Amino acid sequence: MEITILVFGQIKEITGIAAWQISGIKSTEELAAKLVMQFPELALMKYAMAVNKILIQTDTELNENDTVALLPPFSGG
Amino acid sequence: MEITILVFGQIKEITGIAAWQISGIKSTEELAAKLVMQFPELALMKYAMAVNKILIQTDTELNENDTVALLPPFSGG
Amino acid sequence: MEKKKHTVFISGAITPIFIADSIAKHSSKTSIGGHNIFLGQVRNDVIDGKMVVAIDYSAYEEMAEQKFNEIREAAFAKYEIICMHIYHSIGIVKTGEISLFVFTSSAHRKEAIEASTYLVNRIKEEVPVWGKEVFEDESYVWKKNT
Amino acid sequence: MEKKKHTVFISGAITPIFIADSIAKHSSKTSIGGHNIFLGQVRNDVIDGKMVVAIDYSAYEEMAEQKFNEIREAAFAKYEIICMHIYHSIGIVKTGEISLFVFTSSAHRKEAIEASTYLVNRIKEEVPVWGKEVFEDESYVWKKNT
Repeated sequence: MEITILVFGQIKEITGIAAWQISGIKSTEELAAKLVMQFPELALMKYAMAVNKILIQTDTELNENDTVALLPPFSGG
Repeated sequence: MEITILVFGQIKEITGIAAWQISGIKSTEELAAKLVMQFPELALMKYAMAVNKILIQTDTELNENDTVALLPPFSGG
Repeated sequence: MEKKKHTVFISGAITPIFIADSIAKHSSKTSIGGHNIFLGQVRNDVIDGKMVVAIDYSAYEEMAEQKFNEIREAAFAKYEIICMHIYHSIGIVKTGEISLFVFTSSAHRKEAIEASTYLVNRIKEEVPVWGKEVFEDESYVWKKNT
Repeated sequence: MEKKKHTVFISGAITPIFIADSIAKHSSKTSIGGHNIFLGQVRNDVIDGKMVVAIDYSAYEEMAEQKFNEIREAAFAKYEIICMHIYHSIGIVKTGEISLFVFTSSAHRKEAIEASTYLVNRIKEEVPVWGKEVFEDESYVWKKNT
């Protein structure tokens, strides 16, 4: 099961890349835990997650081909 | 003692002229009474009065060279 | 704070280009973070079966300019605004054209928006301006603000 | 009610002429009585002694367009508005230039003004857009909305 990860703004500076695929992840909390191991600076970042362009508030199950985005606090306008 | 009378909007259609002088009038109520005798249609009109460009709420004494304006309801904007 | 007096009345409609020029003039005022613009446009209201084609505005101009100034000063005292401009048409403005332009600018958006609403409400209620709603057959009624 | 989708993002600053064109397009919509326009302008904020010279905007564009549309639909449902347009810059916008243009039109002024405030608040809070405040020496900080 493969999902796509997108990162934006300040988080992109931490990860170095904007988008990539990973597999074997079943939920957003599992993903967050995995990412913080890979990029320890993420632990200091405040961010929200969107699954398929919808913001999530709680741990969410991930399915094949889902797109998960890591979104730092918005500052448009 | 001479004062100037200015009229606007719908009231100007009743009086036929926009501005004139009269004398011997000591207060705004006296003026209103005199004008309604001269222009009976004024009795049907809702209007405010301004003395020297300041709206008045109550009967106001008039002095030499005062300007009294008769102002129908505003409809700017 | 820019407080210089300026003439409010403009002969005929206020054009989009005039509005663009006003906006462009503020690009040098780099402490501004938000502008609010209110535009009054002449509606094609139908009154007793006849459609409005224009409003013919007249005013007690000396008193109106004084009142506009008083309202501007009150808004500057009440809100943290950097710039404020008011323009109102005098004479004929056709339906679809603009007759009122209220422009407020502040560091943060809230103040510009609140000041704009305050100005528009006071202008409609307190400034001696009258609109004559003219129909296609050249008959007319005196406009009533609601 | 005009509800057609349109692209919100504009590359670089939103120009006064673009705003004038948008206003002019509404002269044929003669049921409109009031327009409200909110413009966000880039401020020369000083942060840790350095002055902002530009904001570089980026976005999660697909999600943002979807969110803009959701916000537009909610505003149409909540307020009696005739027209509504939102434009947001992407990329570099210098201080004094305009990065957000929110345009609402209604028969009577109250609705256009209220809808505008509603839109601007929701845009700032809910749309995935990020601004990087760039200083003269090309260093930067990530903007925080307050």
